[in-house]
Amino acid sequence: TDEPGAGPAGSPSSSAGAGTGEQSKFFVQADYDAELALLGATPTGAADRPWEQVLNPTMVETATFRKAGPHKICFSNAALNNPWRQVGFKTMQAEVAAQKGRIKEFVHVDAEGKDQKQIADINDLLGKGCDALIVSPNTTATLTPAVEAACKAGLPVVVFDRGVDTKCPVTFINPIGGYGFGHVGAEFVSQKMKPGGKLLALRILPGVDVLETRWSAAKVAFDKAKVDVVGVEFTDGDPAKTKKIVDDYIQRYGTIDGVWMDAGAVAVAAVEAFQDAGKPVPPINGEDQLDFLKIWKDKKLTAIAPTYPTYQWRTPIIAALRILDGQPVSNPWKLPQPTITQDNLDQYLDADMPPLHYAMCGCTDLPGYPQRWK
Amino acid sequence: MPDPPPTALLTLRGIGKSFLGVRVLDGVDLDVAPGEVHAVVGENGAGKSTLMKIVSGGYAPDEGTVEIAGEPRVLRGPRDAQRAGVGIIHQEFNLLPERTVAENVYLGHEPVRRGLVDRRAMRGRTDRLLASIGETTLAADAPVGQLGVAQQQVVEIAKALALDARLLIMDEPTAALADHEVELLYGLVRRLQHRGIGVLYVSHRLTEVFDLSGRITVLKDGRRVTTVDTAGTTTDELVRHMVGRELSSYYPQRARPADRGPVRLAVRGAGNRKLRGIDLDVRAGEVLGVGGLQGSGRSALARALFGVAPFTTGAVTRDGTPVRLRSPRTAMRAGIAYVTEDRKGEGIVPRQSVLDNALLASRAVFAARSGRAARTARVRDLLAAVEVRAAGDDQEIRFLSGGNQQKVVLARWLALDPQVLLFDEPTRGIDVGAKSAIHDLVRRLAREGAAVVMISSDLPELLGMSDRIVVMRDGRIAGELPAGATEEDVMALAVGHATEAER
Amino acid sequence: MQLVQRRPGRLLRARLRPGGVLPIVAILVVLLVLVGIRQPGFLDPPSLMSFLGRSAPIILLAAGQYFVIVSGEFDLSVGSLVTAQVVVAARLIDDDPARTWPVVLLLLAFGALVGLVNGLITTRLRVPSFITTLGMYLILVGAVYLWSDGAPKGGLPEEFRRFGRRAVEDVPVLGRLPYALLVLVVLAALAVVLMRSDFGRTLVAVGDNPRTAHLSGVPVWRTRTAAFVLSGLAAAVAAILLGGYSGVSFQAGAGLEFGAITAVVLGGVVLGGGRGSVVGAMLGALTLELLFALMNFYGVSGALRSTVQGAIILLAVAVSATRPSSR
Amino acid sequence: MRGLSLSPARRAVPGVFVALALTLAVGWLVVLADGGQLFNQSTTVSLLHVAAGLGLVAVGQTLVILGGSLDLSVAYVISLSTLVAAETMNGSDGALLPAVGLALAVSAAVGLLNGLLVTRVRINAFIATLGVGLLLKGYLDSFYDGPAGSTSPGLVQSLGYQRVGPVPLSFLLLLAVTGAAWFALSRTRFGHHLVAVGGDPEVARLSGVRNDRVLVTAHVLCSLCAGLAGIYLASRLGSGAPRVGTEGLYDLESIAAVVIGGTALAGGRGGVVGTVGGVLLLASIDAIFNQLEVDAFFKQVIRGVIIIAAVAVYARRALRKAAA
Ligand SMILES: Nc1ncnc2c1ncn2[C@@H]1O[C@H](COP(=O)(O)OP(=O)(O)OP(=O)(O)O)[C@@H](O)[C@H]1O
Ligand SMILES: Nc1ncnc2c1ncn2[C@@H]1O[C@H](COP(=O)(O)OP(=O)(O)OP(=O)(O)O)[C@@H](O)[C@H]1O
Ligand SMILES: O[C@@H]1[C@H](O)[C@H](O)CO[C@H]1O
Ligand SMILES: [Mg+2]
Ligand SMILES: [Mg+2]
Repeated sequence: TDEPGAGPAGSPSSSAGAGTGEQSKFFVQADYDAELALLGATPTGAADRPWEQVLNPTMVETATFRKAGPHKICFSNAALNNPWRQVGFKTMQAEVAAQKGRIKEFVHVDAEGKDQKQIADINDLLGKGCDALIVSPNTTATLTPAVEAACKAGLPVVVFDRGVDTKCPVTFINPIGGYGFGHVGAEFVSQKMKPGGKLLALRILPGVDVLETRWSAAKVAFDKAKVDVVGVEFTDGDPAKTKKIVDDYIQRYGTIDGVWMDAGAVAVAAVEAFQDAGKPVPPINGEDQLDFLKIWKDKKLTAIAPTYPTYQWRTPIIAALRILDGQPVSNPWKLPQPTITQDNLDQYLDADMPPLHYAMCGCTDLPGYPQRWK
Repeated sequence: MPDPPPTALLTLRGIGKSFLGVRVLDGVDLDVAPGEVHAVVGENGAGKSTLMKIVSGGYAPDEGTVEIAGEPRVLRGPRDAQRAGVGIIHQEFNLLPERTVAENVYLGHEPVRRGLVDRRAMRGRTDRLLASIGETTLAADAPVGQLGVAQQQVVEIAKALALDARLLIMDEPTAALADHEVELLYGLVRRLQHRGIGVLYVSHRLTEVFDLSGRITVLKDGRRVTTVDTAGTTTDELVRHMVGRELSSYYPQRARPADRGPVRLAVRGAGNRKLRGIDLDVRAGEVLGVGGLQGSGRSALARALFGVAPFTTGAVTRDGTPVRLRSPRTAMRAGIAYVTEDRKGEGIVPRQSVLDNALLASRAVFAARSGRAARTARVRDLLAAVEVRAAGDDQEIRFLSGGNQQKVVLARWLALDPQVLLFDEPTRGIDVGAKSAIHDLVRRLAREGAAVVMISSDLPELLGMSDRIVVMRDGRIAGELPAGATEEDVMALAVGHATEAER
Repeated sequence: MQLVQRRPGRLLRARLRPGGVLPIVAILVVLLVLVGIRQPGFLDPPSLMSFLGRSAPIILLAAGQYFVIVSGEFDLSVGSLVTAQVVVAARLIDDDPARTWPVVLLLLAFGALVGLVNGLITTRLRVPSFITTLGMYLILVGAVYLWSDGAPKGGLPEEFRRFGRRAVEDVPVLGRLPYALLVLVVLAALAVVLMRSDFGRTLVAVGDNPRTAHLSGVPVWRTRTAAFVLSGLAAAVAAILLGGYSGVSFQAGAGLEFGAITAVVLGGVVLGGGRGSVVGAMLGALTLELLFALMNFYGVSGALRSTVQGAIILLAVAVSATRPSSR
Repeated sequence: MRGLSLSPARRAVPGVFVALALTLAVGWLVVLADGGQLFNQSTTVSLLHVAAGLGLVAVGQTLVILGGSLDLSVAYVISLSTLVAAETMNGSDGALLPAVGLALAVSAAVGLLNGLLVTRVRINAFIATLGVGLLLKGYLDSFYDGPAGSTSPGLVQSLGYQRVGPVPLSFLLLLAVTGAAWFALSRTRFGHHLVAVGGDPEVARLSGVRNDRVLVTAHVLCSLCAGLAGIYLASRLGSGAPRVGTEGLYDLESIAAVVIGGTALAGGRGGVVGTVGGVLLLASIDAIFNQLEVDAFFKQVIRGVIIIAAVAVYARRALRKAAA
């Protein structure tokens, strides 16, 4: 039968350590509903410039911030510690280069993933005569006071990627978000895998809000589809650890029928674990990193790649300049969040770019492409 | 054994102790009366230090009882012993080089005022303590690391006295002292005695034992052989108890002029930061004694000849060939060996086996010279020849007594067939039996053609062993004496007129 | 030499005293039994071989770390060195199979060079190795990110990856023999031989009492530097195997230094030097890897793993740390 | 000879302050040439805030290192302390004192565990505190998805953001803690005994020092300092943060600061004043590089070089002193 738990393979042991566990503290039903609704929404603006598009815009006035250029724009960055952020930051720098005439100085401070350093950085930037401040917060809750202090200083503040718990910034820019990401992958995998099959969920690490929301949406999807989630493991983004975990799960359960993950960094490692064990690669999701897209195509996987596009790093520069022009901007500024599927896979593959490049960079029209990203 | 005096300060009954299954002490009884100096003697490894550490709380006995002033005590640590009025001068230094004299002296019982360490009081009391033992040049706030060995010994003594102990244990307190300092110590011990303090005195120097003690307990293989009144015994009898056989009290025969071969090692006008104008010839077949006061530069000379702290000026030739002794390795390649004075710090590799310790130098420098098996066999023979006492050659050397460790170190160097041997206080802390074995060995090496340089603070030994003696003072060679010189001759050169004037 | 007293067999004594391998073997056996109960298939030769193969890098790192630790030092830079090596390899090979062997040689040279620098700074400039290698760790991580602009480039071709990923298949009895395991067996044997050699003995002596060693003619700084070079080489081999096993990433070596040190200590080697065996160190690493697999098999929740790991390490070290009473 | 003149044990101003002065002078010039200002108010405030956080941990770390031990669990203790404090306060000023007390008590308990493992169970400090760190990591990972609790507004306004001129209150707190630690080291029996245990445990033991007690106390104090750093961070972040300690690399950086400050890693020599110098040096390098917008990875390389170089200079001086 296909009933989980009926056959010897689905013995009590498999359900013992399994299941999706408690829902994350980060899960907010209203946000979840809103994001899922956005997945179907149509953005305003030119489709070939998704970084300028907005989903469900709600415009705010910015006339008070109007100022003559050229401007000094300051950026407090949470970190540059992974390829996603590297690609994004290069994209942002290229955008600054593209707006050369309007930006006289671009100051970038890297908090190296430390909350307390970013708080100090923001404080420091406030003394530097910036015309606008862009913040990509390291942690939502803990950076809130610092961002509030920046708002109070009177200059326009633009927050993107991860958010803050305050409405004071002029706008908050990000794509649809983690619920959307997690949901898309989970829906796909649970539909494609064999009914009653066993799913392994791979997470990078606990406690990062953008990642927690991804898992919490996936959990909802799996619970609804009654998927037998046999393990939820943290990989630290380490491919070796990932391979060992997947290998041991294949051993323990004979086979694994679906793999979901909250970020694409270890997707290739997970695929390889199946290859090396001589097992077929089950339905799986990754992200828009080129190494995954390539193995997907080469090995004809059943796969999907939800994205958290790096083109969102262009938008804060554009937004800041619009604000300094006194033009209205949308707050929040929700960017579209495309999904790479079997159908559009070829359009994103690019053999000339490095394996850890992100396909969704929206950077092909920017100065210095492709050299800057290589 | 005579009945314990009714007022015994310390009474030990049936003390037993084993380390890793090896019985080190077995049913030892001992007592000390107030005002008594009670000497404990025995061969290396007889268990003297272990017994002393049991009384001072350093080790817990496996069996037996300790009574202090008639009260049974379970000493859970050195602190308990201090509380009970027991102070100890350890055989090995127990000082912190980074800390000052005062901080060392009062470590563990710093004077406090209103809960805070009273540094002024600490310095003042240290000064008074030092003065009371005749030491006036030593500053209470000097870091101990800057002091010479003798001064450190003085600090160690002051540290024990600072406890105001009723019972003071001295485990080879004179091993590092020169004669005039030993005199000071004598005075001190007598004063303590008058104040009714009991003293347990451990020494290999039997003269001291006879000079100071009222009774003597002899230990052998962890058992008490006897306790005798000092007045009623003789050196010979004591030695017989210790070794279980008669020992000749003579030094081995000196080299005849005809036995002396060519100059093995010649030094001309050499010096470094600690030494100046050193001229020296050492011939095959002779034992060249080096005398001098503490800090006169004797060890510095040995260290220069062995390339540890090389000469920076002058010239050295080995068998007529000029050599630059830049490091121990170069010295060893030139056929030189060096037995250091600081056995614990520089002589042994404590947690390695006896065999590994003995093989260390051959492995390090002459690895390719002979087959492994042959080399090991050779070293085993040498260990047997120097009569190392151990549970096996795989025993960690730190569990051996000091004297036996020294023998292992000797075997290490003998394995290299050195032509020049530098001995720095080779019999310090070594029992009579082993001492005469080492003397014989040194002489035999010379007879077999080695040139031997022997530094010793033990004047009878220096005079008895040397074919010639150079005496050092202030980093120079103050003069040379032929065989047959007297202690007075050595001291006259060692002290010199300049030093006289300084005092 | 005179025997004071006969005691139990010399071999048993050597194994039992601190630094001996008996405790770690006992722990390993317990874990194997636990795995056997839960996942009997794991002990089938082919799967056991795969497990050993994938554990080879950390075992080699532990062996490398052992040389440094037993000589009285630390090497905190090995994790970052592994990362740097993997990233460098990917960029230099850039998916071109023909460059595999030259790059392998280059990695070995690079590993040796980093070890040499660590060793020279520690021994000649007298910087405590904890600090030297901590600084080197920062330098390597920073430099490799800097060099690759924060994202590894290039790629590792199959030729390179096969060392860490592939196996000789269809071997009688064993089923398969991962290349990594072959490398491990050869290098482990070399390590054992090395530790029995004069070099090995003097290395331990240096860790135990460097002054005595120096005065006995041991070239202390050269010996210690050699230990760092061995550690660097071990890291290079580990990087080649790890890069092969799982491909290029910045995470390749993250945290491996602590893993290796923990393994070495688990194996009964004393931090501070002078005691312990290389076999113990390697068994310590194997034990740690087995512990992780065990947690996978028993489904210990991802978040709780560190707790379990921490508790087991403390327990194991506490058990094997029981020394003869010093008083 | 006997009358030879001996220098008294000077506890000189550690060389790290020379390095600090040099760094600041050069940094000031370079930043000036770059068109910036190193010592403007906001930069100075930021610098002192960074120093305050690291400094509190490093002072505690100094104590255990002086005693010949080490604490690799501080990063987790910091995180734990922010959470205990913020969750107990839960946004109300009323719970401020109990929350601070509870955070410190929990930290002290971890220190006690570290101390007992090191002394009683005789596990090497490196492994013992690494193991305890893993225990705490497991707890934090399983029970916290992210920031939790809310720091009392009073604490945020005072310890978190209050300052006297350009000097944050938190830096004054660091100075006070440093002063207290300095006093404890030089004027209490505990301090004398701690340095002795670090210098040579056997000598200390045979001199009647209760080594175990001294070391356990040092570990408790170290954890208390880490706990205090956690409370400070909670006051900066407005909530508890389960990963703030590890992200801040407080374990390795605190050890680096201690050693740069001239304390011997092996124990027995050094002090807290040098440590504060080390902390200020690291924070100044950060501030200067921030001003110059130096790439974070390049900065890391430089930091590595400086840590090694600083210690190499000490080693050189120690060698010369030993030779003199
Ligand atoms: N173990 C050692 N380590 C470093 N230096 C030493 C050592 N032993 C001796 N020296 C150096 O040699 C110097 C010269 O004094 P030296 O020890 O030679 O006097 P000495 O006459 O040999 O006295 P002693 O009888 O104490 O050996 C000492 O000041 C010391 O610096
Ligand atoms: N901590 C220890 N562990 C194991 N064995 C020990 C230990 N301390 C001493 N021994 C052994 O106990 C025996 C007695 O040693 P002890 O130091 O008491 O001798 P001793 O009479 O003081 O000798 P010496 O005259 O050489 O100082 C020796 O065989 C020694 O090897
Ligand atoms: O913030 C970013 C993004 O959310 C990305 O998806 C993963 O890396 C994180 O650093
Ligand atoms: Mg003794
Ligand atoms: Mg000497």
